[in-house]
Amino acid sequence: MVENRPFLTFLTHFVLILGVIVVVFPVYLAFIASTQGPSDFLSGVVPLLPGSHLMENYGQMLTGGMSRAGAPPLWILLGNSLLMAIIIAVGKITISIISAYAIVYFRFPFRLLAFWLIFITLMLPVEVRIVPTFKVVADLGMLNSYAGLTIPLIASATATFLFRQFFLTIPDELMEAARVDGSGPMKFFRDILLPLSRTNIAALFVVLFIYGWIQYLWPLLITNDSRYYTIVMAIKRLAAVADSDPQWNLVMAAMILAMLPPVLVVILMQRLFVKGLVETEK
Amino acid sequence: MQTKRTIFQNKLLPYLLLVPQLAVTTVFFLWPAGQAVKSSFEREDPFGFRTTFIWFDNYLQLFEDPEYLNSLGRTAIFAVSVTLLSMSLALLFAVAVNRLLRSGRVYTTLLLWPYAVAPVVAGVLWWFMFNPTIGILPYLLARLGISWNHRVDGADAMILIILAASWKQISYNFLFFVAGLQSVPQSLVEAAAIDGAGPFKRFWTIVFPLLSPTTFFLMIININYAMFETFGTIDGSTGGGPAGATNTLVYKVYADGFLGLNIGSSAAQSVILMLIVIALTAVQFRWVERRVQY
Amino acid sequence: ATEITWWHAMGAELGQKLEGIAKKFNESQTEYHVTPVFKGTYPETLTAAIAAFRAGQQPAIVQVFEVGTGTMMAAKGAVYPVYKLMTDNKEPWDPKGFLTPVTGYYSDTEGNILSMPFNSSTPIMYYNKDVFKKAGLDPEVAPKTWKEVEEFSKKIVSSGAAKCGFTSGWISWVQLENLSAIHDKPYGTLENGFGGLKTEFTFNGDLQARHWENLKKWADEGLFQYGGPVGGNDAPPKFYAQECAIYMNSSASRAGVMLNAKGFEVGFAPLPYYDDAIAEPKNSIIGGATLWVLNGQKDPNVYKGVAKFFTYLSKAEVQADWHQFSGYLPITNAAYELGQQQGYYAKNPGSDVAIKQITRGTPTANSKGIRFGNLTQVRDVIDSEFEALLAGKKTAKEALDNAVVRGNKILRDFEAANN
Amino acid sequence: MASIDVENVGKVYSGGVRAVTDIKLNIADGEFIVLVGPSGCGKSTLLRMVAGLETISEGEVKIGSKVVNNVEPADRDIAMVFQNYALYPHMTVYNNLAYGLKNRGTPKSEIDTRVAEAARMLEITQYLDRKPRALSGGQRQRVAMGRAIVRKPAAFLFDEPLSNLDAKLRVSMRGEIKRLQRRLGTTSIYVTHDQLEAMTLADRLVVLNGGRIEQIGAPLEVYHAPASTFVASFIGSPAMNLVKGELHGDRLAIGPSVIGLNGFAPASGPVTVGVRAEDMRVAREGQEALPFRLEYTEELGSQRLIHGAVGDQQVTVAVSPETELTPEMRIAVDARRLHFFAADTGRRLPGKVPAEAKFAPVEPVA
Amino acid sequence: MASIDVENVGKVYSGGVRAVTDIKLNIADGEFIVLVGPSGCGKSTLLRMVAGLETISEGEVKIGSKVVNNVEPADRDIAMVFQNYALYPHMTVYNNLAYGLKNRGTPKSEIDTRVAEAARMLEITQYLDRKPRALSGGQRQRVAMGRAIVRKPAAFLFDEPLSNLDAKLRVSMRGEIKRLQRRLGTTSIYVTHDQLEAMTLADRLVVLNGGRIEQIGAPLEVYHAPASTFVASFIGSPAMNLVKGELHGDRLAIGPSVIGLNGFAPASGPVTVGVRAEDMRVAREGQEALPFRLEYTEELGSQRLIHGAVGDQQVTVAVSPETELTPEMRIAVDARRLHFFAADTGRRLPGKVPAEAKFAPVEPVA
Ligand SMILES: Nc1ncnc2c1ncn2[C@@H]1O[C@H](COP(=O)(O)OP(=O)(O)OP(=O)(O)O)[C@@H](O)[C@H]1O
Ligand SMILES: Nc1ncnc2c1ncn2[C@@H]1O[C@H](COP(=O)(O)OP(=O)(O)OP(=O)(O)O)[C@@H](O)[C@H]1O
Ligand SMILES: O=P(O)(O)OC[C@H](O)CO
Ligand SMILES: [Mg+2]
Ligand SMILES: [Mg+2]
Repeated sequence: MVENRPFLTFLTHFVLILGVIVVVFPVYLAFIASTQGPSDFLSGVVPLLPGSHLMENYGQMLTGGMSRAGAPPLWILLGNSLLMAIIIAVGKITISIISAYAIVYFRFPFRLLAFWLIFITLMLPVEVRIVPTFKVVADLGMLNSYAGLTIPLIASATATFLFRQFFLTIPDELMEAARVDGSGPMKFFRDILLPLSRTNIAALFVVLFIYGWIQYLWPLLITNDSRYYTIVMAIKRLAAVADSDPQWNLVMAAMILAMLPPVLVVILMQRLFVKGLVETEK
Repeated sequence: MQTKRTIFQNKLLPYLLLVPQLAVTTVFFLWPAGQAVKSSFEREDPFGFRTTFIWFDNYLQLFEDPEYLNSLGRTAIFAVSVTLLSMSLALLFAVAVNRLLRSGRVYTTLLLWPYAVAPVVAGVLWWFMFNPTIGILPYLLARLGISWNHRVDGADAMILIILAASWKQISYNFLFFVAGLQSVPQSLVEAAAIDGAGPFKRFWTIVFPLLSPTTFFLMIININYAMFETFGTIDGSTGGGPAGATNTLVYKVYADGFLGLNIGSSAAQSVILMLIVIALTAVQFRWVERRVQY
Repeated sequence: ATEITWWHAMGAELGQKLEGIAKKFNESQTEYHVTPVFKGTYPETLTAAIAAFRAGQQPAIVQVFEVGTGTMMAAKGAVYPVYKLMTDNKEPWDPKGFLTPVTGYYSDTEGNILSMPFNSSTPIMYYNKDVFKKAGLDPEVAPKTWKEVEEFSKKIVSSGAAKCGFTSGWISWVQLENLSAIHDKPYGTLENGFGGLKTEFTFNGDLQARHWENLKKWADEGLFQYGGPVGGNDAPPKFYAQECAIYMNSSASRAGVMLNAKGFEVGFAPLPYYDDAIAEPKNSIIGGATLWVLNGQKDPNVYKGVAKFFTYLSKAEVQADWHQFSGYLPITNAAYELGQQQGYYAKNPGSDVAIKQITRGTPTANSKGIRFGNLTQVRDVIDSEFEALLAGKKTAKEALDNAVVRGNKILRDFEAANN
Repeated sequence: MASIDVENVGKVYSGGVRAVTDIKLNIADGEFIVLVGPSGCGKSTLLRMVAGLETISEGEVKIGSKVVNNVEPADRDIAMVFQNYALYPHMTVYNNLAYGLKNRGTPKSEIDTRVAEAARMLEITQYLDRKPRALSGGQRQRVAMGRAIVRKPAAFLFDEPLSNLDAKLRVSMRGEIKRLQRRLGTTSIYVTHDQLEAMTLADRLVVLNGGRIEQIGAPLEVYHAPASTFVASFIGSPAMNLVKGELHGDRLAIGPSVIGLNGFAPASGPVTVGVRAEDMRVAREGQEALPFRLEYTEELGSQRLIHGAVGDQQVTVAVSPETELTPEMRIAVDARRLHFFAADTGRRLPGKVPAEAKFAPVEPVA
Repeated sequence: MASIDVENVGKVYSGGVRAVTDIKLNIADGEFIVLVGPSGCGKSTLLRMVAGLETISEGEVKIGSKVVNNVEPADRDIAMVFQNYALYPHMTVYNNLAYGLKNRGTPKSEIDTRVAEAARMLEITQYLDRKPRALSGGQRQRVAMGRAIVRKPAAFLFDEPLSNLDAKLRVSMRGEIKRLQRRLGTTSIYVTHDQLEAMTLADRLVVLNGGRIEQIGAPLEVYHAPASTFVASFIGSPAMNLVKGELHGDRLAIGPSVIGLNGFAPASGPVTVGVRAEDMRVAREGQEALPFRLEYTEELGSQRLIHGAVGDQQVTVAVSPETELTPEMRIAVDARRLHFFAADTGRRLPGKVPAEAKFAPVEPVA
C-alpha cells in the first residue's frame, strides 16, 4: 500500500530492536558469565564483556561435569536429552498418526469416547498428576530407564490432534479415488496418507523434539541414577549449588549447552517448526 | 465430530490402530488420574504404611487453608499477568514485523528461538540476572533508586517469575500473532485505507477485532501455560517463596506431595487442577471445532 | 562387588570430600562398592528417599539431616536401626564412643542409636577480620552478645567497610532452634518432642519474639541481610564477596569459607546471645545429618556391606580427616583426641569453636535437642513466616504465633498419619 | 463396457437428510448420460451411489446385469473423474495412472503399455515424470481422465470434472471429453450444473431437481419441450422468460395486453407462459403484439439483449444488434414458439396443434 | 465527480516484475470505463495505482486535474469495490456503510441519512443490522456497492466485483451496477476478465494484454473492428476463428481452397484471417465456399455450433439448429465480415471498401 510515513517505519524498527534486545539479553548475559573465571563474580556485578575462560569452562562441563553438584560430564546428559527428545518425538508421531487415522477414516462404536480420552490428555500436563503417575511408573519398574523417561510422556495427544486436523484437510476425493483404484485401508495409509503427511511429520518432529528436550520435572523425579539424567533437569541442581557456592560460570556454561541444541533446531528448521506449531493448535 | 464423507468399512482395524495410543493414555493418564481421585479421599503417612479413608477432609482442609486460598489468588495474578504481558509484547512485535517485508524475517528469527528454552532454564536465567550479589538487574535498579529484594518482597518475587515466564512465552505468542495477522485479508486493510482510516485506526478498528480468534486461542493457551508449564520456571527461581508469594497451584501440588509428603492433600489439589484443565480444554475445544469448518 | 547406594546431600567441596571417602573405602576392600549419589539439599534428599521407598527403589543408605529424625523414627517399618544392623552383622559397635550430644539426639527411648552419626554440626559465627579492621574494630574480638553484634554492625556499615553487618544461613535452625536452646527456652512441649507425638510448639515466647523483632529492625536498618529460605543460599556469597562482615552458619560451612574467602582473613566465634536473658548461655544444639539404613534391599549382603562401611566411617582417622576438612564435629571421642594429638586445634585457631560451644555447660531439657515429625515442613512454615515478617506484613509476635498454629497443625497431621 | 440400471433408488443420509428420491434410469451400453441440476439437487449423491462410495438407502443399482448395492467400489469396475481431479499429489503422472493397475496386480509390462497408450491419447506423454503440482489445470484434468481410461472400466463416472477450469479451457476440454468417449464407447455418467455443458455433451440429459428427476430426454428435446417451468428456466441462456398469463379461449392475456394464439391454446384459465428471448421480435406496425417498456440493453456483439417489462413482468428479448430501439415498443411472439405450463404445478401443458393453423410470419433477422 | 487521467503510467513491482507499461488513458467525468484482459495482464495493478494502493513507478495519475501520485488512498476521494467485497466481517452492514463516513468525521445525523438512502437504493434496508456472514453472495455484493456509494466519491473503482457470484446472479447484478452508475453519474473504472461483462457494461472498453493497452473503444467498435488478433480472440463468444491464409490479389487462399473477396482484400501476402462463427453459413450448391470437415457438434438450443476443420485449421461455425449437416460440407463467408490481421504482428489491417462492391447475398437464418 502506498504509505509515506517514515516515522512509522522508524518506530517499527525501534520496537523490534528493543524486542530483540529484551529477548536476547538474558542469554547474552548467560554466555558472558559462562566465559568468566570462578572468582570473577566475587567482586560484584557480572561483567558485560566475554572473559577468557570459555574453552576451559565448557571443556570442564562437557568432559568432567560437576560432581560436587551431582552432575556427571554433560556430554552424557546431552546424549540422554537427545535420546529422550528423539524417542518422544518419534513415539508420539507414530502412535498419533495411526490413531488419528482411525479416528478420521473410520466410523466405529466408541469413536467419540476414544477421541475424548485422547483429547483430554492434550492439555493435562504431567505436573498436575505427578504424584500418582510417578507411582504407576515406579510400580511398573520403569524408574531409571529410558522407557520411564519417555513412554509416559507419549500419552499427550497434541500430535494426534494435529494429524486429525491435517487429515481433515485432505480432500475426501483422494481417498475415494484410491478406493476406486482398489486400495484397502492399509494400502491407502501407506501409499497415500503417509507420503502426504511428510511435511507435517517433519514439522511435528521439531515441535515434539523440543517438547521432549525441555522436560524438567519428569526426569527430575524418575531418575536417581546419574546415567539417566538429562541436561535440563541437571540445571536446577547446578544452580542450587551455585547459589551458595559461586560457580555461576560453570552453571551458565551448562545453561548455554542446554539451550543450544533445541535453539539450533528451531532456527535451522524455522519454516517447518512454524508450520508444526501453528497447525498443531489450529 | 467430523470424519470423511466416505469411510473404510473395517470393523476391527480402527481399534487396532488405536490400541497403542489408548494403552499409553490409560496406563499413564487415566489410571494415575483415578489414583489421584482415590488418594484425595485418604490420609497416608509419608512412607505409605498406613492409609485411612477420610471422605472429603482433604478438600475441606484445603478450602480452610489460607495458604491454599492464597495460592489460588497468586496463581490468578500470575496467570493473568503473564498472559497480558507476553501477549501484548508479542502482539506489538508481530504487528511491527508484519509491517516490514524482508527485514521482518530476520527479526522473526531472532524473536522466535526462546520457544526452545526450557521453562526451568528461563527461571534460572532470570534468577541469575536478579541475583542479589552478582545480578545485573538489582544493580541497575539500585542505581535508579529502586530497592529490589525478591528474597523478602513477595511482589518483587512475583515480578521476577512473571518476567521469566513471559519472556519464554513471547516467541510462541509472537508466532501465532504473525500467522493471525497474515490471515487478515489485505483487502480489508486496503478497504479501510480507502475508507479514510490511518494506520492506527486501521489496526484498532479492523485488524485487532479480526485477530480476536487468535487472541482468544492464545489467551487459553497462555493461561494454561502460566498455570501448569511454569513449574520449572518457579522451581528454578523462587521455589514458591518468599512466604508463599509465588507458590502457584501446580507448584504447591508438587511441594505438598513430593516435598511435604502430604499425599492426600496433594492428590486433592491435583483433582481440583484436573477439573480446571478439563474446563479449559473444553472451552478451547469448542473454539477449535468452531474454527475448523471446511 | 555388592553395590551399595548412598544418597547424600553434600554439595560442593563437602560432596567432593565425601566421594573421596567412599572411594577410599572401595579401594580398601573388594567385596563392596559404595556409590554416593548427590540428591540435592537435605529436604530434597529426604523426600526423594521417601518417594523412592514408596516406589520400592530406595537406596541402602540415606543421609538425613537432624530435622528428619522425628519422621524417620516414626517410620519403623522403613528403617533398619543401626545398632541392630551392626550387631546383626557382627561388626564392632560401641555407642559410648560417640559424643554425648550426638548419641542423645539420635537414640530412641530405650537409648538405642537408630542411625549412624556421620556429619554433625552446630552453628557458629564467622567474621571478616579485614572488614573489622577497616571499620576500626579489633579484628581479634568477635561480638559476644547480640547487642555487640548490633553495635559492630552499625560501625561496619556506617564506616563503609562493608554494605551489611551480618547475614545468616538456616534461619529456623540458627535463629530459632539454637536461639531457644542457648537461652534455655522450650521449643515445644513434652521435652521438645522427645516425650511423644502429642507435642506442641512453644517457640513463640517473648525471647524469640524479641529476637525476631530485632532481626526485622536490623534488616530495615541495613545491618542484617536475609540469605533466603531453607539453607539460605544467598548468605555465603554475601560473606565471600565481603558484602556482609559477619556470617552465622553451620560449623560445616568452614570448608566453603576456607575455599572461597579469598583475600581476607576469617575469624571464628560462638553464636551471640542476649546477656540480659541468660547469664551463662547453654550449649547449642546439633545439626548436620546421620546415615539411615533403609529396609527392603533384596540382597542381604548389602546390609553386611553397609555395616562394614559404617565401621570404616567411624574409624578415628576417617572421622578426624572428615571433621578437619569440613568443620563438622568430630563424632567420636577418639577422633577428637586424634585431632588434639595431631595439634590440629592449636594450628587452626577457631576450629574447635563448635565443639566447645556444643559441649558447654550441662544440657537442659531445652537444650538437649528437638524431635518433631514433619519438621521439614514446619521449617518451611517458619521460613515463610520469617519472610512475612521481613516484608513488614506481620509483627514478630504475629509471625511466630502463626508459625506455631501452622506448625501444630502439621504435627497433628503427622500424629494422625502415624496412628 | 456395460449398461447401468438405477432402479427406484433413494438416499437418506445418516443425519436424516433425504438427498435423492425414487430415481429410475436405464443407461444403455455406451451411452453418455448427463445429470444436470442446481447445486444440492442430489447429482453427486446419485453418482456416488453408482460408484459405491455411498451406501444405497433404497432401490437397486445394476452394472451389467449384476446388482452392485453391496459391492466395494474397487470391485465395480468403474472409474471416476473428480471435480478437483483428486490426483495423488506425491506421485508422478505415471504413477497416478499406474496406481489403479498396480493395485489390481496388472503385470508391469502391461501397465507400461496401457499408461503409454492413454498418455498418447491425451497428449500428456511428456509430463509422465512430473508431479501434478507442476501441471496446469487443463493438464491435470487430462491426467485425471487418463487415470480413468487406463483402467478400461465398464463405466466412467464424472463429477463436474470441468468446473475448476477457466471458461476457455472448459470449452475445449468439453470437446475432448466428448471425442474421447465417442472413441472408447464407454458408458458414462457425467454430472454438471452447467446447462451448456449438459446440452453439448449428453446423449441423454437427466434434469434433477430436489432429488427427483424432472425430465429425461435428448438435449434438444429438453430444450424445445421442457417438461416443467423448472427445466424451462434451467436449460437455455438467457433463461426462458416465464410470465403469468391467462388463457381465454384462443386468446392469451398478459397483464393488460391480449394476443391471439392461432389455435395453439392448450387449455384455458391461468397459465405460466414461457418464451425464449430469441423467439420474440420487435413488432411491425399493425402486427398483434405486446407493449414493451425498454429498461436497459446489453450488447453481446452478435446479439443485443433488451431488458424491459411487459405489464409489470420482466422480459428479456434477443434482437440483432442493428434493431432500432425506442423506449416504448411492441414485441411480437409466434404462438408456435410459446410454452405453456400449469400455473400451479409448473408442469408443461400438452401442446395442441390447431386443425387449420394460420402462422403469423416471423420477422427475419434484420 | 471528476475526470481521471492516466498519463504514461508504468509499474514495476519491487521484485522487478513489470506489470504495466506506458498506459495512457483519459477518462471523462461520468464515464464508465471497463478494463478487460486475461488473468495477469495488469488490470488490477492499474486500478490499484489509481486507488493509491500501489505506488506508481512511472508516469502520473490525475484525479480531477490534481496529480495524486503521492496522495494517500484516503485522500483521493475514490471508493473501491473489491472482488471479495472486503466487507468488515465484524461490523454490521450499517457500520460497514458508515465506517468511511465516520472516519471522515461526518456528523452522525448525516451518516444516518446517507446510509438509509444507499440502503434503500440497493434494497438492503432490512439487513442493516446483520453481519456480512449472514448475507447471501448477492446481498454482500450490494453492501460492497453501498459502501462505495454512501461516500459520494469522485470515482468508483471496481475490481472484478462479480466474479464470486454464480452465473445467474452475475447477470442480474451486472444490470444493477449499470443502472446505478447511470443514475449517480459517477466516473467509474471497472476491471473484469469476462468479455461479456465488459461488452455489456462499458461506455468504453480498454483491452489490456501483457501490461499494455491493445485497444480502447466503444464495445461494439471493439467487437466489430478488433485491433489485433488478441482482441479478436478475446472479445466475443465463441471466440473468433483465426486461420492462416494468403492473399493473392483479390483472392484468399486458405489451405488448398481459394475464395474471392469482392474487392475487400486489404493487402496481399500471408495474413491471419478472422471470422466469427455466426458470420459463416453452410454454402448453397454452386456458391463459392470453403470445404469443411465436420468433427462434432454442440447443441446450444437456439444455435448449433459445428466444429470441424478447413484444411488443417480448426473452425467453429454457428448455424441454426435446423441446418442439415453432412460430414463433408462447404462453408460460405461474406467477404465484408472478414477481418484481416498482419500475419506477423497480429495487428488489424485497415479495411478497404471496394469502389464497386458486389455483395454476395448472405443466407437468412433458416
Ligand atoms: N454426507 C452427507 N450428509 C448429509 N447430507 C448430505 C451429505 N452429502 C450431501 N448431502 C445433502 O444431500 C443433498 C444433495 O447433495 P449432493 O452433493 O448430491 O448435491 P449436488 O447436486 O451434487 O450439488 P453440487 O452441484 O453443489 O455438487 C444436499 O442437500 C446436501 O446437503
Ligand atoms: N505484489 C506483487 N509483486 C510482484 N508481482 C506482482 C504483484 N502483484 C501482481 N504482480 C504481477 O503483476 C502482473 C499483473 O498482475 P495483476 O494482479 O495486475 O493482474 P490482473 O490482470 O489483475 O489478473 P487477474 O485477472 O488474475 O486478477 C502479474 O504478472 C502478477 O504476477
Ligand atoms: O549444614 P549442615 O550440614 O551443618 O546442616 C545444617 C542443619 O542441620 C540444618 O538443619
Ligand atoms: Mg456435487
Ligand atoms: Mg486482478
